[in-house]
Amino acid sequence: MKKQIKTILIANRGEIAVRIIRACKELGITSVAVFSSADRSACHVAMADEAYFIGEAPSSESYLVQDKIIETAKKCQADAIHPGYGFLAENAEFAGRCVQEKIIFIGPKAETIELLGDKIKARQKAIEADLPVLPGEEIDVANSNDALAKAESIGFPLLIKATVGGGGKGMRVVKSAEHFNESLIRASSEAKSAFGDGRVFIEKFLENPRHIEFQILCDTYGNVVHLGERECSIQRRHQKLIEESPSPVMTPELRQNMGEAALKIARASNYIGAGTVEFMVDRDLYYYFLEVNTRLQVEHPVTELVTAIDLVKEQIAIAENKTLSFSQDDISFSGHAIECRISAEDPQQGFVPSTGTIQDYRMPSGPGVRLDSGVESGSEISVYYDPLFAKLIVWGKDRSEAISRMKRALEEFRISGLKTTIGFHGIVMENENFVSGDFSTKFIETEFPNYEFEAADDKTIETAAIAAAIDKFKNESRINLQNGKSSRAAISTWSLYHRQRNMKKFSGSR
Amino acid sequence: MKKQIKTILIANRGEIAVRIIRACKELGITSVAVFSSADRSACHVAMADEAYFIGEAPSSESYLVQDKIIETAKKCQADAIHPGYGFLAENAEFAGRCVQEKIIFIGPKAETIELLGDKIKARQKAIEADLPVLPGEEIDVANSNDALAKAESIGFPLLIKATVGGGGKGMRVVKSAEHFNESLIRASSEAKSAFGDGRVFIEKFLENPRHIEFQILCDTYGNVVHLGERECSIQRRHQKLIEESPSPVMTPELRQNMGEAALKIARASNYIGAGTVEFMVDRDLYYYFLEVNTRLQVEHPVTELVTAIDLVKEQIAIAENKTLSFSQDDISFSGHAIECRISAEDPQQGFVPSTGTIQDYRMPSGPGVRLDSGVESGSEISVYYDPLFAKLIVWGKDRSEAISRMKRALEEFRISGLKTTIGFHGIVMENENFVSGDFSTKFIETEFPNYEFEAADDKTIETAAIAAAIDKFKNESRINLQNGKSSRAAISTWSLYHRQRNMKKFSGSR
Amino acid sequence: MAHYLVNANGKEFDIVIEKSGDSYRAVVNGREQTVESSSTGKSKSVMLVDGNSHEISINSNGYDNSRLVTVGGIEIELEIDNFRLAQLKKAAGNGTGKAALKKIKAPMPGLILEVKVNSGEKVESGQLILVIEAMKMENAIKSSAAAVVKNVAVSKGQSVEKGDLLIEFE
Amino acid sequence: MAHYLVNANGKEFDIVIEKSGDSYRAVVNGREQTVESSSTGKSKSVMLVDGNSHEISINSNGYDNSRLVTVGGIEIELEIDNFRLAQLKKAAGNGTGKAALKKIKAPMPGLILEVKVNSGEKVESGQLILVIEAMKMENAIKSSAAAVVKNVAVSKGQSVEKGDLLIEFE
Repeated sequence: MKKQIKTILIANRGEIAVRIIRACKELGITSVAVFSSADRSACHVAMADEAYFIGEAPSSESYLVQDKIIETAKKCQADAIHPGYGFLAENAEFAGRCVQEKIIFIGPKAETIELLGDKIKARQKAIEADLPVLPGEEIDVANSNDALAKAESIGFPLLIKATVGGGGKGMRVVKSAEHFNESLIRASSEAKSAFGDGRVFIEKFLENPRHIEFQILCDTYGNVVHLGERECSIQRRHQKLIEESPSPVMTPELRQNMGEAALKIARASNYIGAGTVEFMVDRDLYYYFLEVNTRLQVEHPVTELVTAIDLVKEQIAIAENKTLSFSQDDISFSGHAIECRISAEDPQQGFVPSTGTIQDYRMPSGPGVRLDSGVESGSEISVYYDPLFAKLIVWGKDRSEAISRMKRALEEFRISGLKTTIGFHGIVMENENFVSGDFSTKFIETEFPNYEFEAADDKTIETAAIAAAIDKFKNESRINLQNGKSSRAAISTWSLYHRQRNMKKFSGSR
Repeated sequence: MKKQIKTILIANRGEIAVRIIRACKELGITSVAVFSSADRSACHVAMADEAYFIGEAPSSESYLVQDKIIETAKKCQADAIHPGYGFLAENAEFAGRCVQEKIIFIGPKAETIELLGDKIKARQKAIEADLPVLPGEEIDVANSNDALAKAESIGFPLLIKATVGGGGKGMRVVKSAEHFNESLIRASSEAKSAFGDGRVFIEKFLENPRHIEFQILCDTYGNVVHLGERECSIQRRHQKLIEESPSPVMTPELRQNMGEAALKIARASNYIGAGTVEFMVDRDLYYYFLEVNTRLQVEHPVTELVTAIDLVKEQIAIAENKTLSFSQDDISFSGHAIECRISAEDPQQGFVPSTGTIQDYRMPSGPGVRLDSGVESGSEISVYYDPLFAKLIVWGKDRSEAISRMKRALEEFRISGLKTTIGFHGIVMENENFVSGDFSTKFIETEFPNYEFEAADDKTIETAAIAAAIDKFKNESRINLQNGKSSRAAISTWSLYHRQRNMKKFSGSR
Repeated sequence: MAHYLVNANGKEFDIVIEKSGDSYRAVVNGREQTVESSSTGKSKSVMLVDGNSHEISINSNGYDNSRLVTVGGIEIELEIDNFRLAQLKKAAGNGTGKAALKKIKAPMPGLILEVKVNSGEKVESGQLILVIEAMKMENAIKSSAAAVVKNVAVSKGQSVEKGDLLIEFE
Repeated sequence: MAHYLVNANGKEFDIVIEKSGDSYRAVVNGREQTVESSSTGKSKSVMLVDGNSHEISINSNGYDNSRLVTVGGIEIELEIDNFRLAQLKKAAGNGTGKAALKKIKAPMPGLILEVKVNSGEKVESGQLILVIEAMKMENAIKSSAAAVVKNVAVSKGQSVEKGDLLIEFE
């Protein structure tokens, strides 16, 4: 039964909330934002049609509180809730509660989220659906002898992974048997504290893999399509930094095979909505199922740019029980798209988060440039949430044009008031191995050990020196003019020296 | 002979200079800006690799001075000059001088510009090339009897047009014989003062025509293609305001016929580079050749969005003597694009120009939105140049999505410090006849006689009233707190009244 | 608590504002609404009226009563006064009941092409007052309200700078 | 005319500035260049050096000699001084010849996970100083120059606010 959605509550914040609000506005759907005390004046609050306060700044008191979100949805008579990514997006309990409350959850069914959220069960489902997986086994942390035996049968290096959860937490690479037990205990305890579930499993570790994922869309009538791949190998601590589509190593045959594999697990898990099937790909282009993300991904725009399909609008159409308006054969890929995640972090200092108020905010634009941003001039970047605040996405007729366009757009992008990853991305765009497409998930640690990036070149330093001198000259001329002296009269060096010393008394020590 | 262009001087300013600089940056070409005294801190100066001063603010002392531009091009060793649109873009003499100075002029040959710039010769060429034209004749202003006889043979209403020039100057619609002579004299004198050439001709006047133009690209080897049409009927005083592609009335057959007609005149005039062939189309979809614009058009982005071809990069490739990399059959059209021209004008006051400094400047972005802008926060809009300062262009999978996306983007776009046409475009996007696609060049005067646009609705006015009250309440609370009073203490109405009266003495009369 | 009278586009709003925790209670012409307001920059804010979100910017000059309020990009000029004060002024025949048109200034530098009104003449809202040539275009200056012309400060053929007084009304 | 000494990234620039019509003549380590500079906003400008265009922003605090200069998005910290004054200071052993590292403050609120240096220790540029946990991530704080630790103001397990002093150098 088709149902027209009139009002959507967006249970998220930042750039993804803005992204969903934009889709709602274009569809004539009322958009409802929720906000914590840290987000009273945030972009998503200002842009939504309606906005309601749901609690204090820590997400555990606001964006993660299911009761408050459901209560707000009922108050504003929302037909549906869009969870975005993160927060409650992959929470099966929340998806189930929405159904109970007769609110459409824009995402897969609760049981699908639960099944695919458990990596052991998802792996089992993948094996049943005939997808290639890496050798691996579930292990009992309490039984260390048995665990070690299983590890040795798989062989080192191997990867210990949390059964539930993601984002690199509860994950350890183990190079040899001697470190296995210690790593096992640490991974399990990390998983327990991060996800409340200390179960872990082990998997063969690929040395220099690529991370390639497939976007899928499935309607409620069993129609399933894939929208091609995203290359997401440029990562740091398992956090993606740069994504692109197509992958530089993709071939039409491989795309067809991997796409078909993605659809197999979608069918096997009765998938509904937009989702992502992640694979590891080795140097010989053998691929292995990794996991399914049962949500809209951060990097969805690169797929939108090469397929011209709006994924958020498709999610909403599927939630309205509409039939997919295209089949696999209707989907074509045009050109090349790259996304750079713009975060409030200082790459020079090991990507330490940088908080503060955005002063100037000059957005890049022009041909082939899209910015999905959750901030504007005057916005506050607080310590409470993810440092990702914008995504810069470009389209080019080929990879080379996309790279040159991204460089141009990064150059135009100006933010003052805090440190960002804009400059870092500019350096990656000029990196030889990135440009040639020859990289793996090890790219960042191999190319930038210790996070040491090229400093400013000599010409730029000289320019800065001249700029400072001109600036000082202008200021002194102004002071001289104010004092009634000619702008050419040289100020006494001694009097200036004393004046400076006096000033320092008031401005504090340096 | 192919020639790699290394440095391009951009003989223009504003958004089109920025557009060309962006293409240069993506191609690794050094971009050189020129600027007048009014543009010292303009965006195009800041964004270009190099920038040189060429004279005072009036364009006749800077952007139109051929000597200064040629001299600057030689000084910075530019291989090529891109003229943009306006200024020297359609000046045959300038194109010729560039050739003499061994600088590539990015545009057609001087003789082509001269031929097509003369409307009588262009019309003659079109007739020879078998293009349909409206009945019309050249007339001698001095011989008024003969002129009137010719006019009567064509019939009224008719249009008097300047032989050289454009932009609506020297143009008069004459409804009956009695006003013919007076109109003729005024049109001729206007043409004389605007273009230095008082020649005029007369043409049958179509009552409710559409203005539809075709983009062409021609390389130096005789390869010619068209990139489909742009619907440009939404005009005010012959100035385009909104353009889109495809035209709501276009059919594949008509596109093929009109496209072929456009290519015929391109071939007949030995056209090289990017150009636009303009047509009038009547209610029965009969089309008539109007003129050829021998330059990049303001509205070129809509074609870029539906064809995925970068017209500025193609212009540069053609100037480098490269062969077109696609044939007519390779060109396909996808989706729908709309452009709104954003000008510093007050639509409520008959589009009177609005000058000043841009305070806040919040750009729209997100899926399918492109902004080609020549300003940023802090930019000065002066009286010296065209009030057009930005173009907002959107792409949608169909016309309906493009319109809803444009509305969304216009809503996001915020500029303070001066009046703009943003709100006006929002009103057009909701106009019934615009949405249905049923309009002609008469649209603005029919739908908005006296430029009276819908005022704010009651809800918005009430919201403004509440906002003002909250603001005043907050300020008074702050004042009370500063005075050491509780924020709840009511301030004496009488003392406030006297305080206000005293303030007014200093702040001047109202 | 404070009580205001706001005049906007010819409409009168009787507004009582009271602080209530982090938000405000606003009684507008008798109808109660909950308002939240957070500053997002100098003179800019996000305002939620019963949950409905609006981007607001307000320009004022201190104690002057006129405000230029922008609601989601739409500009609205209004006058705000303390309620009792407004009533006192009204009683004194100096009401803020109507945002009276006082003068027209040149919106840009240019040349006066035509002057269509004379001193003492009554003009209607939207009536053509004069024509200025600027940026090579003719620009019609119209009255934004009904008024009586007190003084015509320019004449045909005269050059004006932006902000120069053109017309004064009674 | 004015004569400055600028220290940036360990490099010294001897710069003489002179006004010349609407532009400036800058002699940088003996090489003459023509500079045009136009303000585009508070602390922002477009600067043309022999025609080469740069977007500049400069942050300073009055008479203090240190500046944070941004050239086309790249940040450079430098010290600028009047030339003679700089020489006097140098002679007095109080030179600005090196932008010395003085202290490290907490770049964000967080928890001190590890402290890797001790008072009196000599550190190299890029050496790991301490680790702060914030936003659920571990963040390595490194030295931006060679220096000698004077005082370690925090200890493992301590919570810090943004801007809190962590380490002082000699």
